[in-house]
Parts: sequence; structure tokens; C-alpha cells
Amino acid sequence: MMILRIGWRNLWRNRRRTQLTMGAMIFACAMLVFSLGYYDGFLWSLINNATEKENGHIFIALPGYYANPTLEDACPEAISSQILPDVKAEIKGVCPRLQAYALLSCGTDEENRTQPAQIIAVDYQAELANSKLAGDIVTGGFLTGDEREILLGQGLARRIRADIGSEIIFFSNAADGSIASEILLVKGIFSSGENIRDSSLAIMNLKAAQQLLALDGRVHSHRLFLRDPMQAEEIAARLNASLKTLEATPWQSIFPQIADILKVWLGVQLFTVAIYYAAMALITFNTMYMAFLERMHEFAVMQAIGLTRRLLAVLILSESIIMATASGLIGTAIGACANFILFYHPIDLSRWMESITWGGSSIQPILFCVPSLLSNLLPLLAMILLGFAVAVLPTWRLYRLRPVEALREG
Amino acid sequence: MKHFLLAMLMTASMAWAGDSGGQASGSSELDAVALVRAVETQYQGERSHGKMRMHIKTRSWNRMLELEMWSEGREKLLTRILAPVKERGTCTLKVDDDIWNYISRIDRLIKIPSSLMGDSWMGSHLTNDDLVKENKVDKLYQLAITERVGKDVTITGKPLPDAAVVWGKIVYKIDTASLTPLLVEYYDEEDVKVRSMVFSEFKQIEQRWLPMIARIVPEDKPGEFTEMQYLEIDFSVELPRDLFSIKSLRNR
Amino acid sequence: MLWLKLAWRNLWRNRTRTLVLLTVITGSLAFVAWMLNVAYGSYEKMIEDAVRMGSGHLSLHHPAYPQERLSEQFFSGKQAMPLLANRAGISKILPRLYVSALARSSRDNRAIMILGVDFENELESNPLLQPSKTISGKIPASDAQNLAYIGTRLAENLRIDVGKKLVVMFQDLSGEITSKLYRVGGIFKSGVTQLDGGTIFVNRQSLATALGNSDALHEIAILLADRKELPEHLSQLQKAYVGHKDIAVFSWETTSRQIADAIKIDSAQFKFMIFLLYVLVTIGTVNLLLMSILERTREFGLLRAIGLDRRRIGGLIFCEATLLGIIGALAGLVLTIVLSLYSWHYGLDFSNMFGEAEVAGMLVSMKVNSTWEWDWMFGLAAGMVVVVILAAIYPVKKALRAAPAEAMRHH
Amino acid sequence: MSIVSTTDLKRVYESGATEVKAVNGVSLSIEAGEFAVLAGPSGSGKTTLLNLIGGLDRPTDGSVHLDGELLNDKSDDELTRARLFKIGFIFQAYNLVPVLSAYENVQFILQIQGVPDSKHEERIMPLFEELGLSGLAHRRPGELSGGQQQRVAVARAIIGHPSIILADEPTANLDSESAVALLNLMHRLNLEQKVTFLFSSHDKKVIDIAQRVISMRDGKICDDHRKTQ
Repeated sequence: MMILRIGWRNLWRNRRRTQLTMGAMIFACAMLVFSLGYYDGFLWSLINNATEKENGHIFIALPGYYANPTLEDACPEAISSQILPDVKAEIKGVCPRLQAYALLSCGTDEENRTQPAQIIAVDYQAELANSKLAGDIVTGGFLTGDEREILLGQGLARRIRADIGSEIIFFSNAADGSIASEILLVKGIFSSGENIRDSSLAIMNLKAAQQLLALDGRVHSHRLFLRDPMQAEEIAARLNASLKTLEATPWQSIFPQIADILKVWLGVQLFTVAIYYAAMALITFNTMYMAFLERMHEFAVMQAIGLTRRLLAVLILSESIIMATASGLIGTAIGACANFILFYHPIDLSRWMESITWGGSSIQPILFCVPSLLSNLLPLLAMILLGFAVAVLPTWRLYRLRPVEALREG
Repeated sequence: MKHFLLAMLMTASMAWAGDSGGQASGSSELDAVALVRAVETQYQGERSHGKMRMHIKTRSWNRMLELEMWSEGREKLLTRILAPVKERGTCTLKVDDDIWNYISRIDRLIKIPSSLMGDSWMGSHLTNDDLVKENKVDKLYQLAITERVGKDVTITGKPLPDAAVVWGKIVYKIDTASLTPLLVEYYDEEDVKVRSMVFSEFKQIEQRWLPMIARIVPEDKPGEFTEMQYLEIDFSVELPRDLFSIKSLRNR
Repeated sequence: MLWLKLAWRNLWRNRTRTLVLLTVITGSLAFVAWMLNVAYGSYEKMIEDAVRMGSGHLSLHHPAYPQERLSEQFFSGKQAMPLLANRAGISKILPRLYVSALARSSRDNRAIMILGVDFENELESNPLLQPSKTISGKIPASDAQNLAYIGTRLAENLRIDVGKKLVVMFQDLSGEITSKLYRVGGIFKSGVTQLDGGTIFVNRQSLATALGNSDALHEIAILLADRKELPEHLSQLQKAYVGHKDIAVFSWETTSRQIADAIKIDSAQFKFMIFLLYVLVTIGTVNLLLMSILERTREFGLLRAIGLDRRRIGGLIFCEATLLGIIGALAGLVLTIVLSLYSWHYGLDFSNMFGEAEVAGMLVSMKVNSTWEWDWMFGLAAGMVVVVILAAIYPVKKALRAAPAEAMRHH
Repeated sequence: MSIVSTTDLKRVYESGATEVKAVNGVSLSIEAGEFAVLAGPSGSGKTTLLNLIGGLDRPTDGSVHLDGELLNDKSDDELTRARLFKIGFIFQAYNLVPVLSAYENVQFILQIQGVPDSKHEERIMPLFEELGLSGLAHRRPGELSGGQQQRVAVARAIIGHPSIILADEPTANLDSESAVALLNLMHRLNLEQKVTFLFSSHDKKVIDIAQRVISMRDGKICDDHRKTQ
């Protein structure tokens, strides 16, 4: 279409100015895509820290267990029969967990240090596949299924002066009231970033704990990992309909503060888009409008030789939209690949700052982005809309133009 | 030879040992405080050795334990599990305020930290704290005889203003004839019974009257109890000097 | 003088264009500067709350205490207090004891942390010890020796209420296990699970005697009248206590490290936004100047013809850019002041959006009053002027490249 | 003594592949007080020659002397200073700075020359009276007619006491009446104040009034004669 070709060529008539304006638009768009990716990364890791280590996206246990967990309230290890197939499709993985309290002691008879600890027993293969628990190991290694292994929180290990390979005396009451005692070897020490949790938590293998605490074939909870954590509430509701004896609790009700943030999240993102693009719109408008004013004479001539106002309007609109779409695409591309790079290789900032507990979870000192459709499409669409908006005023001016006046001005 | 009853059977409770001289002390109008103090001083330096069966029934399990015990006064106590075989050899040693658990199966010793005093002992309704308790009842409670039915006397103890005890009120029922406790009840500050200890099957051993069975019942957990029954007990026993020590635990 | 008049008038030859760019400069400067004031207001609140609830702007501890927090790591109040007396700039001195213990009632028991405090002293500053947080009973009076002020979840767990008994058991300084009776004087609800379920406040004197050393202290929290004087006070106190090997001075940045880090992350994000703002304005300015110069090529030719050398014409354009920057910066400052005046006086309330937020174990209220960060505001405004001037470099080079004759022909 | 003298002046433009010899070997000298015109059709190189003489452009070959000084090897700034103090330019149009008033446009020259502000009024107002501009001092160029604008341009050209005034088609945009008025004015200045004028124009009125006519064609001088009267 001739108009489009003229539009394209007009853009490059003043190469320097067009490049500069597009540069600005590309920069704003890329920055926006990156920021939205960063915000998502921030939220995503906040949710993961809260859910993956502790309760998964959905926490299944006996009704009321979450409120006050007791050793006796154990449920069968095999629950897959109670989960409907359509829900199963949504589930990425299940991690059974057994929870108890025990005395852990380390050192010789004369000088031994004993601390009460919360014990969680996990299926190490399921954890490796689904949760980030293994990621927290700072020294030694994660569980390998050997029944005499135990992992200690950094604070707990320091308190009982235990290190990799030290002998730990495990002393507790089994579910049948009998004494549960065993000698375990420290396989690894972990640091989850939450000091309180690290100074009172130990992790061991599920099989060993079941045998030790007389809970064979039974666990206290199942932690479901969903493909999309945001659907936790909806899937929990469907589960509750089908689970006979158990109760499914979504992470939103376990971490209300994070759920609050989620509600306002879209609002925050739109606010950010509005701010970036308001400034960008003004700048781009400046350029387009000036370019238009300069070419009033030219438009008048074109009108004189017979182009209708409507066609001229299309010309101006096409120029603006071509520029906006091109910059939008390039900007989104740059921003998206920045997000992808930071998604697969997040930058570790722990040298400058520790992690911070926040609303039950913890903010990790890493620069981490999550590319998502929304954080790519939103800026692109907004940019095209911007291109359209910026061209409206000049087009309106065009309709009020009287060719003779413009010609004389030339 | 003076007689006394094992302190560990009762928490902040009192036991009475009549002396062999027959009824003299039973019938005398000793007031509550003298009654209690007399009991308290009985235990200084008394030694015992015996076997006991413990039946623990809770909401989720039902357990039978057989224990061998040694004690010296109220300060020192040693128990060793005889049955079930899985836990055979596990010992608990209490000296003054400290408690150790020795687990024979893994040949290891654990000292119970102060923050775990509230935990249950061996899964029973007794807590570590009950074992350690050697506070002087008469120093913590305002004791008064509140009822006298024939030879059964009821003494009520109101805690003194700054006494560090959790109960609002304690009630003892004592058979002054055999000078043995019938029951002990613990109330909170709204006079709601929280916990009670009932004694039964009184027998005379070596001129001492002794309740052979003590049953602890937590009121807020219906159907649950811990029952301790003496199978045999011997007071005139010579105990090795270093019996109550960590070293001796190992070579049991 | 004509010089300035010329530059001024050149600016307004095309009013819309200049106004649009001025809006961008003013709007973005005001937005960032105002947000900065609000952010510093929230940092201020976070630090002051954390400092009042936690260990003060500065704190005295046994050297190893902050790391290990063992109750046997105490120091003597008699040695420490006199050196603090009548020091200008110190607004509050809060001696405290921290003892981990077992709290028991007739029904249940829980592991807790006992805080021995001087109630009337803390009442004026500690955000937790405020009547607004009390849900039943009241905060014990300063002379009440055996009243405890406990968290709502602890009261629920132990099934006790105001007036009821609470026995605490802990190891005293000589290692003996002792018990002490307290009665519940009041119950608080802070919203921070760890505080509500595991913390009780008692009279410091009563706890010290129970510990076996009435002069023992784990912490003296020091609140300064003005946090900006913290560095001098820190060095003065460190010099004052150099003789005492068991007393060390710490700043809040080390004792409540997480709050400091939370602020670091937030201000890093801010610097990124400021960078972005400046890039946007640079592009906008270059755009504008470039266009206005392209329009005036013929005029520049004329000026060159009548005897203005390159340096002077460049000077004229830079003068225009400077004027632009200054007007934008001033307007931005005025707008920032207006916005900040509102948010400083009335404060912004995010609580309905976020409710009470728990950050780093502290309760942070979401009602923020912005502060006046004048140095930042002027810094940003000055930065804006500089950015606009720098943005003029490219357009000026472009304008002067054309030879006068050729410029003259430019239609 | 000649104000301007050129020897074998050449100026060649490359526009694409072809070479345009705008000025092709011109040797010319203008004496003080002359009222001369470069006449010739457009494209004859008269504006290029004028620009070369005025130091607005650099010759490809040959030399230009202004007030005895060689312009060729002068740096750009030196050329600018020369233009400021020695030459007054009057162009066909767009002579004035649109945002400055008539008075300010003239005052501008004095300011750049470094003349103290106090002297400006006493030098500008008499000239404005002489050129019939006294009532228009505070008007902007946009508020003046073509003739008035050109008269302000003349004022600006003269105010700095230049050695020579170069006027490129000054009357092209004017109606004939204001053109004649402007030319008579300039002629009066030439006669009374011995101001040297060099025009480049193909307007017959200018050629009639000029005292010396230098005709140019294809970058060369083809005729150079002085009128006797």
C-alpha cells in the first residue's frame, strides 16, 4: 500500500531523530519487561521459599493437624487413591512428611550438649525432585536414603557443637509411647536463611523415622507441588471434595501476608507500566508532534494534489504505529532475554546482604527474574497503544488544517 | 527402724509413715503442718529397692512397662526398664535437680535440659518435673485439716502468695490409722480439678503400710491414666556407695 | 544580559514542545523525589520501631552476647550505667534482661523468652509495650514485682487469663534450676507469631533477683535524640567502655542486621529507578534540543555570519539547556515539596492494602509519614540540571558542524 | 587603498559526479566609498563571490584580501572576528533574530563587539532616526514590514562601523516602492558617510543606482565599468 511505504520512508527521512525516539521507546519497553520480570521473580521466590521448604503449595493432613500438630495424628502414606485423576494432572509432585519433637545430643558423656529439636522426616527422592530443601545445604550433602543420616540446621549444629560426621543421639517418644532412641550421623548442615528455624530443625529419612517412631506406613502430611502455585486455592477446594478423611490447606491461608500481596500484585504491575509509559509517551509525543508540524506545508501540498484527509490521517497513524510496534518488539525481545538469562543463572548477591524474613517467608539476596507471558505482552500492547495515542493529536490538527494557509507559510 | 514411702510416687504430695510404736501418733491431734513436716523429715537418708509395673493408657496407645527402682531419700532415684525387651536397660537417674537418661540399646547418656522439665517421663502422665520435685510442701502451701470422717482426714493446701507452684489448691485424703494416703487432687485457681492421684491396695511390708497401686488421672483427658503398681519393695537394703552416678549406669 | 534574554525567548518559541518536556522533567523528578521521601519515611519508621522494640540505636552487651545469646553472658549494670549518665543526645536508656525459660500453667507448658524490663521506662518508647496493643488486663506498673505481660497465643496455649498463675522455670546464673511465680497482669497481641506465642515481659528487678544477681544485665538499649549523631556516640561510648572487657558497644546495624539489609535492597531498587528517570529525561532533552536546533539552522548561519563564533553559539544553546534544566528542576522541587507536605503531614496509609506486615521479626505498621530528605531532593534536582546540560552536547555539536554559508542556504 | 581585493579567485562545488565552477578566476578590487554591484543572472556565481569576499566561505584557489589582510589562512574564529568588525551583511530575507526586537537586533552587534552598554543608546537611536525607524525600536521582526526589516538589517550592518557592507539581493522580497526607498537610503549613506557598499543583485533598480557595475557570467567577470556622473 503506497501509504505504508510513504509512512516507512518518512520515518527514515530524518534518520537521526527517528533513531533517537525509537531508542527511547525500545529502552523504556525493555526496562519495563525486565522490571515486570524482576517483580515476578521476587514474588515467585517469596512464594517458593514459603511453600517449598515448609508446606508445599497444598498441605494435606488430618483435619486440624496444621493448627496443633501431634505425633499421633498420622495418616496413611498412600493417598494417591483418594486424589481424582483430573486433579492429578495439575500436581507436579507429592512429598510425604513426618514431623516429631526429639532431644538431640552430641558430645561425650561428661560434656554433652542436648537441645530439643523439631524433626522432619522426608522422602529424599521426592524432595530432590520437587522442593528446594536440598538447595539449602551449606556443608556436607543432602540425604541419600541411608537410614542413619541426619541433617542439622546451622544454628542447631552450632548449639550442640556438632559437625559433619558427628554422632547424634536421637531420643524421643514413639507414637506407641515407647522410647525411641538411635545414634545418627550428621550428613549435612543446612541454612534456610531463617535463623529461628535453623536453630531448632533437623531433617532425616522418612523410612528411618517411621521405624524409629513406630509409625510404619504412616506420615503426618503430604505436601503437593502444583504446576501453577497460583491455583492452590481452587485445587485445594476440589481436593477437599474428594478427600474423605483428610483436609487440604492451600498456602494462601498459611501465609496470609503473601496472599495479600498477590491480590494487589496486578495493580502494582499496572501502576509501574503507567509510570514508565507516561514519561515515555510525553517524550515520543514531542518528537512526533514536532515532526508533524514541520511537514504541515508538505501535507498541504499533498492535500492540494488530491489526497483526502482520511488518507493523510492513515499516513500519520501508520508512521506512529510502525515506529511504536517496531520499538515494542525490539524492546520486549531485549527485556525477555534478560529475564530468561536471569531465570536460568540468577546473580547471587549474598556477599552484600543476608536474607530477610518477611511475612513467614524470606527474601533471598539474589537477582532473579521470571519471564512470563504477561510481563512480555503487557508492555508490547501498551507500546502499540502509545503509538496510536501519540498520533491522535496531529491527526486532529490535520482535520482543522486549511491547505492555503499552510502553503503560504512555506 | 523408721519407714517411709517412695517420694517419686507423688508430686508435691505427702506420705505418711507411722512408726512401729502402734497408734500413738495416729490418734494424736497433730495439726496438718506437723503431719506434713513429720512426713517430710522421714525421708532423709531412707533407702529402698523394688520392682514396679507401669500401665499407661492414652488416647492413642496402651503400654505396659516393668521397672526396677532404687531410691535414697528424695534426692536420688534410679530406674531401669526390664520390659518390654525393646527398651530393656534404659535407665533414668535423678540426682537433686538433674536428670539423665541412659539408653542401653545405643549405650548413650542424655542430660535433660531445664527447658524440658515439662515433658512427660517415659510417655506417662508424670513429668520430669514431678520426679525432680523435692520442694517442701509445708513451705509452699498453707495446710489445714478441712474434714475428719472417722480415721480419714482431709487436708487442703492453699499455695502461699509467692509459692512457685502452678496449682490453685491441693487436697489430700489420708487414712490416719494406717497413715497412708488415699488420694491427692490438684485444682487450678477456679477450683476446677485438673489432675488426681488415687491410691489403693494397701499392704503392710516390714511394718509399713504402703499403697501398692497409684493411679494418676488427667481430668481433661477422659479415659487416660497412668497406673503404677508395686510388684516387690524392700527398704532394708544396702545400696552401693556410687550407685547413683553416671559411671554405674553403664555397667548395669 | 541580552544573552540571557535571547536564550529565554528561544526556549518559548515553541511553547507546546518546551512545556511537554518540562512536564516530563518536573513530573519524573517530583515522582522519584517524593517516592524517596516516602521510602525514607518508611525506613525511618522501620528503624525506629525496630530499634525501640529491639536493642536501641546503640546497645551495650557482653561481647559474645549478640551472636550466641546465652543468659550467662551478662554484664554489671553498676559498672555500665554511670558512664551513660548525663550524656547529651541520649534520649532513653533501657536496661533489659533476656532469659529463655519454660512457662508452665496447670494445663500445659511452653518454651518462652522472658524480657526483664522497666515498664514505665519502656512505655514511652517500645511500640510493643503500648496500651493499643493490650487486648486484656493492662501493662504492669513499674513497681509490680510479680506481674507478667504475656502474648495472646501463649495465654491460649497455657489456657490462662489475666490474674492467673504462671510459673517460669530457668537455670539461674549459677546453673541451678529455679522456678518463679508470676501472675498475668496483661495480655498483648502484636501480630508477630514469634512474639505472641513465645515472649513475656516482667519486672527487671524481680527477674534479676531470681537469676541470682540483681545487678546483671544482658542489654542496655540506648535511644538517641537524633539518629544522625549515631557515629559520634558510638565512638564516644566505645572509648568510654574500653576498660571493661565484658561490656561492648554495638550499633543497630549489627544487632538488627535484617532491617538494615531490607533497607539496602529497597534503596538499591530506588537507585535503579533514578538511573532510569535520568536516562528518560536525557533522551527527551536531546530530542527537543535537536529539533529546535534543526529548525534554526538558518538562524545560526546568520549569527555566524554577523560575527558569533562557534563557542558563543554553543554557549547560547547550553544556556537554553541550562534554563530548561533549572526551570524543570525548580518546578519539580516545588511539586515534590507540595506532595511531601501532604504525605508528611497526613501520612500515607497502605495498611488496608497490606495489613500489618511482619518484616525481619519486627512488626512494621503500614502507615508511613514521609520525611524531608533535603539533600536527596536538591541532589536529584541538581542532577537533573546536569543531565539536561549534558544532553545538549550532542545537539550543539550537530548545530555547529554546518558551515555558515551552507547553513544560510538551509531552507 | 582598496577595501577588498581578490586575485584569480576560484570556488568549485562537487555535487555528485559533476564539478560546478561557481567562481572561476576572479580578480577584483573595491575601493573605499564605492557603491558597486555584482550583476548577472542567477547561477552566475555572484552570491558565491560575495560569500567568499565576506569570509563566509573559503576559496578553492586564489586569495582574498580584506582591508589588506589575507583571509585565506585565517582560522575560523579569526574569520568570524573579521566579519564582526569589518563586514556588514544584508541578506535577501531572514536577516533578523525573530525573538529580539529591532533595537535589540542592532544592539546585539555592539554587545558582541564589547561596546559598553552605556554607549548603546547614544549610538543606536540617532541611526534609527536617520533610517526612519525611531518609532519601531521595540517591535519584533514579525511585527515589521519587509522594507522596515531590511532597514533594520541596514542599521545592524552599519552600527559596527564596518569597512564594507555586502548586500545579497536585499530588495528581492520587497515591493518596488520600498525597494526604491531602501536603495536611496543606502545611496545617501554612501555619499554622506562614505560607507562602501557591494551589492549582488539582478534587480534593475539596484544596477541603475549603483556607481560601479561589475557584470558576471559563469563565474567570471565579463564587464566592469564605472558610471561617470
